[in-house]
Amino acid sequence: MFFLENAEIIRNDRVADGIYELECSASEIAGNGDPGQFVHMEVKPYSVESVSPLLRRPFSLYGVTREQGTISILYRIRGKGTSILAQVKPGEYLSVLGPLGRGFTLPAEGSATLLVGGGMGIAPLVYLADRLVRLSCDVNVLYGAETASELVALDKLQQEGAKCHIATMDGSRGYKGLVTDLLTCISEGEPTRMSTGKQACTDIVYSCGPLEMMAHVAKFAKERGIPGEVSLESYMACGVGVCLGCALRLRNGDASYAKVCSDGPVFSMAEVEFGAGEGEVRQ
Amino acid sequence: MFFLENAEIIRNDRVADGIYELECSASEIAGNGDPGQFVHMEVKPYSVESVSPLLRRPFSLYGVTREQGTISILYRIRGKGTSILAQVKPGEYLSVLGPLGRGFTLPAEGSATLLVGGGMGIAPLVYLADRLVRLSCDVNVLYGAETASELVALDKLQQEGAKCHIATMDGSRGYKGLVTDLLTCISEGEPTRMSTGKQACTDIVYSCGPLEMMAHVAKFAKERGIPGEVSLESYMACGVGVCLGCALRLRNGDASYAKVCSDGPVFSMAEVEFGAGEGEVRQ
Amino acid sequence: MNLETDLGGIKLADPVVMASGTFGYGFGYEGLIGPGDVGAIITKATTREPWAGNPPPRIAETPCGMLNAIGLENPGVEVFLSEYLPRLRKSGAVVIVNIAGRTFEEYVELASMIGTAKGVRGIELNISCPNVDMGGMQLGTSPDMVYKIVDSVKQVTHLPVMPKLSPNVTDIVEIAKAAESAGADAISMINTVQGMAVDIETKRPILGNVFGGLSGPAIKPIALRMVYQVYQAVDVPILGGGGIMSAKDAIEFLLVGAKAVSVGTGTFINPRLAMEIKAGIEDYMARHGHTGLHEIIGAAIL
Amino acid sequence: MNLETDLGGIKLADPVVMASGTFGYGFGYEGLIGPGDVGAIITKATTREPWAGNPPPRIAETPCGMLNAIGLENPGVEVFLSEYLPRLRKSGAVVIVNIAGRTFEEYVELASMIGTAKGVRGIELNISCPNVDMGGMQLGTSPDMVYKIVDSVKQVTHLPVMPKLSPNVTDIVEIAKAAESAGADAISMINTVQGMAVDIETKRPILGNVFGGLSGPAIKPIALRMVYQVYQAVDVPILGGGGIMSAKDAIEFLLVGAKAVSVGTGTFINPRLAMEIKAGIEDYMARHGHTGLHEIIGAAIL
Ligand SMILES: Cc1cc2nc3c(=O)[nH]c(=O)nc-3n(C[C@H](O)[C@H](O)[C@H](O)COP(=O)(O)OP(=O)(O)OC[C@H]3O[C@@H](n4cnc5c(N)ncnc54)[C@H](O)[C@@H]3O)c2cc1C
Ligand SMILES: Cc1cc2nc3c(=O)[nH]c(=O)nc-3n(C[C@H](O)[C@H](O)[C@H](O)COP(=O)(O)OP(=O)(O)OC[C@H]3O[C@@H](n4cnc5c(N)ncnc54)[C@H](O)[C@@H]3O)c2cc1C
Ligand SMILES: Cc1cc2nc3c(=O)[nH]c(=O)nc-3n(C[C@H](O)[C@H](O)[C@H](O)COP(=O)(O)O)c2cc1C
Ligand SMILES: Cc1cc2nc3c(=O)[nH]c(=O)nc-3n(C[C@H](O)[C@H](O)[C@H](O)COP(=O)(O)O)c2cc1C
Ligand code: FES
Ligand code: FES
Repeated sequence: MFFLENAEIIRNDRVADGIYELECSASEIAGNGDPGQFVHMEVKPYSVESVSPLLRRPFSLYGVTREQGTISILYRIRGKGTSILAQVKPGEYLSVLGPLGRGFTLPAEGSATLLVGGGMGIAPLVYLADRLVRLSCDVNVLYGAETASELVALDKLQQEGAKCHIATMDGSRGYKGLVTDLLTCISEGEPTRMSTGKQACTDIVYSCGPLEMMAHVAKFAKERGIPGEVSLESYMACGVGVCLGCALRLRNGDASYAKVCSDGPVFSMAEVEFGAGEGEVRQ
Repeated sequence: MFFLENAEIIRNDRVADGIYELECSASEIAGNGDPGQFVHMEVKPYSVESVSPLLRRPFSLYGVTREQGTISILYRIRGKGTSILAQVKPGEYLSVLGPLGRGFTLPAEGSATLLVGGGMGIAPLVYLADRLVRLSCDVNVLYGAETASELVALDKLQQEGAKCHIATMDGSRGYKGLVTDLLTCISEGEPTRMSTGKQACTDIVYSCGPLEMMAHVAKFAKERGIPGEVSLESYMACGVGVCLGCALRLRNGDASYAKVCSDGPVFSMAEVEFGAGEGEVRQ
Repeated sequence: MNLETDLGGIKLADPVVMASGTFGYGFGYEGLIGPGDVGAIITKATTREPWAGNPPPRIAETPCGMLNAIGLENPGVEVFLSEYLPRLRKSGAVVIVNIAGRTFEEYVELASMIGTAKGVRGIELNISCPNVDMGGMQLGTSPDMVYKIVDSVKQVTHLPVMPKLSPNVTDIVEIAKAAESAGADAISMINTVQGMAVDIETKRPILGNVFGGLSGPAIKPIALRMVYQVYQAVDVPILGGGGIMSAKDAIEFLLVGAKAVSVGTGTFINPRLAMEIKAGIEDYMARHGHTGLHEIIGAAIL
Repeated sequence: MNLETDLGGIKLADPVVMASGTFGYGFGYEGLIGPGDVGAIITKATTREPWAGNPPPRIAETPCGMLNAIGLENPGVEVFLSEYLPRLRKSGAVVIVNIAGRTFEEYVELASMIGTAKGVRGIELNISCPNVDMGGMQLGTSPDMVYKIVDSVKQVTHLPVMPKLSPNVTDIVEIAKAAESAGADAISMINTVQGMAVDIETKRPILGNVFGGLSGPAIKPIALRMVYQVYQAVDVPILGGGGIMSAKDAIEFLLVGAKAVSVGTGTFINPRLAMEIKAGIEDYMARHGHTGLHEIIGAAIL
């Protein structure tokens, strides 16, 4: 069940260089959206009719405030659509379609969970962490970014009660290097003391970010027999499963393709063929 | 000689329902633009690259402040381009090409001049009136609009020192009816006492507005042997004479067409074939 | 006000039709718009056997348009008839089935299978999909083959048959005439225009299939021109579309001779577009004092 | 960095060429951009006698595009040679003359007149203008006629001859091959795509000529696809264009095989576009470590 809402923009703030957080009122979507689901947003200037950029743009739910009926997204400027989106002012309206897709599978209450996010991939994990904490789960987040200033979701994660472990490529905060290196530290009991030896004390792993990162996380999880899920991207037209534009070949799929928009965007790590170059990278 | 300026928007104010006055810095255009010339403006939102609407939009110079290096235009929202233009905020930049075209022929100092403008057609006449007053001309403006609130240029005209005679279709100010009816009043010495009998004491007539209005003015001028000029419109692509898109068939033209953008937009009334449906209406 | 129209025997309560491949099997936008809310729905292309479609990426945005290279992915006619058609039938929608094949025989077999199924009101012959190696574009670009396929299909079904023309031809009129003379009940136009997109950073075509079909507002001027030309040349009704994003666009197609209009890509941007177009046509007709669609269909033909 | 390129014997210092009909005779944007600032300029179509062109309106904006129906208005070859060419010659610009005719004989006569004029570096054969009753589109859509016209023109001139192909054809490759086998030195593509626009308030076509040629970003995907196809099929160099509005767009054409690119409609929006594209290509090449254009031409062909 999804909705088409003419959403008033409440905030659209630059939170780091080229990164924005947008909050808008969309009460139906707020009331129904689960972590890992996304919205398909019209991108147009000044609420003026426009056919360029033509298609809607998909963004993961980053936060939801059910009481106030608002949702938020976190996005990076990549091309024309996001450039225009970044200029939209509070008080303007954009059409938002959602919540769309299959979100993350939530574990049993009190589970130990590991979330690995890189760059904008953190967005769906932040909403997920919120839900997991409410489910009394132990929530460890490995959060990677280029540099400290791009760790824009850190406060929110910490407020939610997630334990955050940081990696930046330039070492400006936390571990210097790939966020996936933290996985090894974890499995060696250092520095996060989450686990000892090969048997990580994590019931489930969730990941979203660059494809290579997710591939690495999937390998890690597989080796340790931990179930896991990833959130993928694809070019999308309809966002609801009718156009077959977002096709993704799954590992054990028969001849046919999965649809990222409606069979995903969240898939079991075991299903995804990371080498295949399908699905887009979110950086 | 014309220029391409990246003009900062200084003001873009709604001056009546659907009517806006935009002022921007464009020092070269301000320094060189004459009454009746126009600018060809890029219309895009937020200074973000955009190919829709694709073409520039032509607007007559409405005012020029040489000292400050600014120009202004007066425009009515008609379609997509002007809708977007109306949303542009001070501080944003738009590319402006100009001054373009052949403006009005200025009369000898101290001439008696009659300006007849309807709707947005008043725009070039306001800048013309300013110049005529500086030339110590006697400037009578017949100014028509739908309703009093749309007489947005009246203050400016009066400040410049022009004598204004008003007609509104709904009679909310001045004469009730067509502005061209005032011509008859004039020639009959009522109510403006500009002239008596058939011999109007006007050396030259200038007009801009709906085609039917200009046709009427041209007929009036012809009957009385007064020379006159009109400013015409046309769909335009280049605005500078290279594309041949703005073709207009003149009365005594040979087989070939005139270009509204570079042979005009101001033409001698005697040249224009008003019945032909060529040239666009400015309302 | 009367919005009824007729596509060669397919009676429509209003002239807005959901284009093939952009509305699935009618229920993808449930809650927002259903197959019973529109004049008719044309289902995603159905083939004899299941087709896997093209490798991704299948979609690329272009200026005021999009390219798609879905490659006619579909589960095959048997699944269509057993799984999708029953639900559509129950909805009471006017269902037109778009069929595609690699050979004449496939078209004929599909048409006869569909002709005996309950709840189908017409067949749209997809002879113009530019994304398939065999059949596909080659088929729809030769008048002789268009004649042959329409003629063969007509012989095995009593349903109205509406070939869907490819714009990727030198002379659309010649193709339309061939279709008419073979007995086509209506003509659907236009399918997508073949195009491509390139990524300058990877130095590779964006689409997995290299080429794709261009749809959306970018192609509207081309589609209008072709409808205008074909309307003057044939007597069968035209379902016109390509780039319709508003009631204004739809009215343009009616004015150049379309008896009904198809909305495709526009639905992705505004799922409720078809219903808004219907309302917008009513407004327009009221404003211009028209009471029936026939008063505007073809009115702009000089 | 080396931006030099060669269009079948026409040597260009950089690959950005001003498209015919969008830059007049080179001096319309004086002060902003001149004929010597670009790789080459192709002049507005020249005919044997003066042509008046089509009745207005001649221009309509469409989504991400524009229609034009100028109808080849021009003062005729004699005026071109006596009034416009001398100034162009003095500027030192690389001048390619676009010629159009109603008959073979006119093309041949024009080509021989121009071939003996000083300061012309090549001839572009406009066999694709969709706005003329005779000649025009019909001509450019038949491989036989394309062969014949290229062949005839080649016989009367030593200048490089570059036919400009119409996209309004079923099989652009077939046309390109005909041109090549007739001795074309290069191929220019694409001309505008035939389209139309309608005003729903007046219920009339917007253009005085009803149909016009679509140009601008809307047609870029179509143009890229055609260049890609033709590059694979012929050996002569291609001047590619259609909808180029940025260096990125221009690079896309180079990647699918164009040896030089033409900028048309884009100049109306940004008069200095051609120069900015040249700079943008240089940036791109520097960023990707390329030193010559040949390293990117055709690099995206699979
Ligand atoms: C399910 C899903 C969730 C997403 N969530 C987020 C998020 O939370 N935050 C965020 O910053 N980004 C997210 N993205 C990516 C986001 O949709 C793209 O960055 C955005 O569409 C780019 O638009 P643009 O116009 O700025 O870029 P464009 O100018 O269109 O292109 C720039 C690049 O963006 C990518 N892109 C363009 N359109 C799409 C599309 N429709 N789908 C996927 N990739 C595209 C292409 O790789 C392209 O090269 C998500 C994508 C998907 C599919
Ligand atoms: C020399 C000249 C001076 C002008 N001065 C003024 C002025 O001072 N104030 C003012 O309000 N308007 C002026 N106009 C008209 C103005 O250019 C159009 O109203 C504007 O381009 C409409 O753009 P749009 O995108 O809003 O409308 P669109 O959505 O493009 O179309 C709405 C209508 O506007 C007209 N139009 C569209 N494009 C053009 C164009 N390039 N040239 C002419 N008409 C067009 C058409 O009749 C069309 O039906 C002038 C036009 C010309 C040629
Ligand atoms: C994603 C997508 C899938 C399509 N699939 C089909 C199809 O299966 N069969 C068909 O005949 N046309 C198909 N089309 C073409 C549309 O039905 C329509 O003819 C075309 O897109 C032009 O209309 P539009 O601009 O309104 O989209 C498809 C178009 C798109 C965008
Ligand atoms: C206003 C206008 C006039 C044109 N005149 C000619 C012409 O005289 N001869 C010709 O071969 N092409 C002509 N063209 C086509 C262009 O040269 C070019 O091939 C086409 O516009 C596509 O490129 P673009 O999208 O960059 O404009 C004209 C195009 C426009 C827009
Ligand atoms: S985006 Fe249309 S099916 Fe997924
Ligand atoms: S608008 Fe191009 S010649 Fe006038």
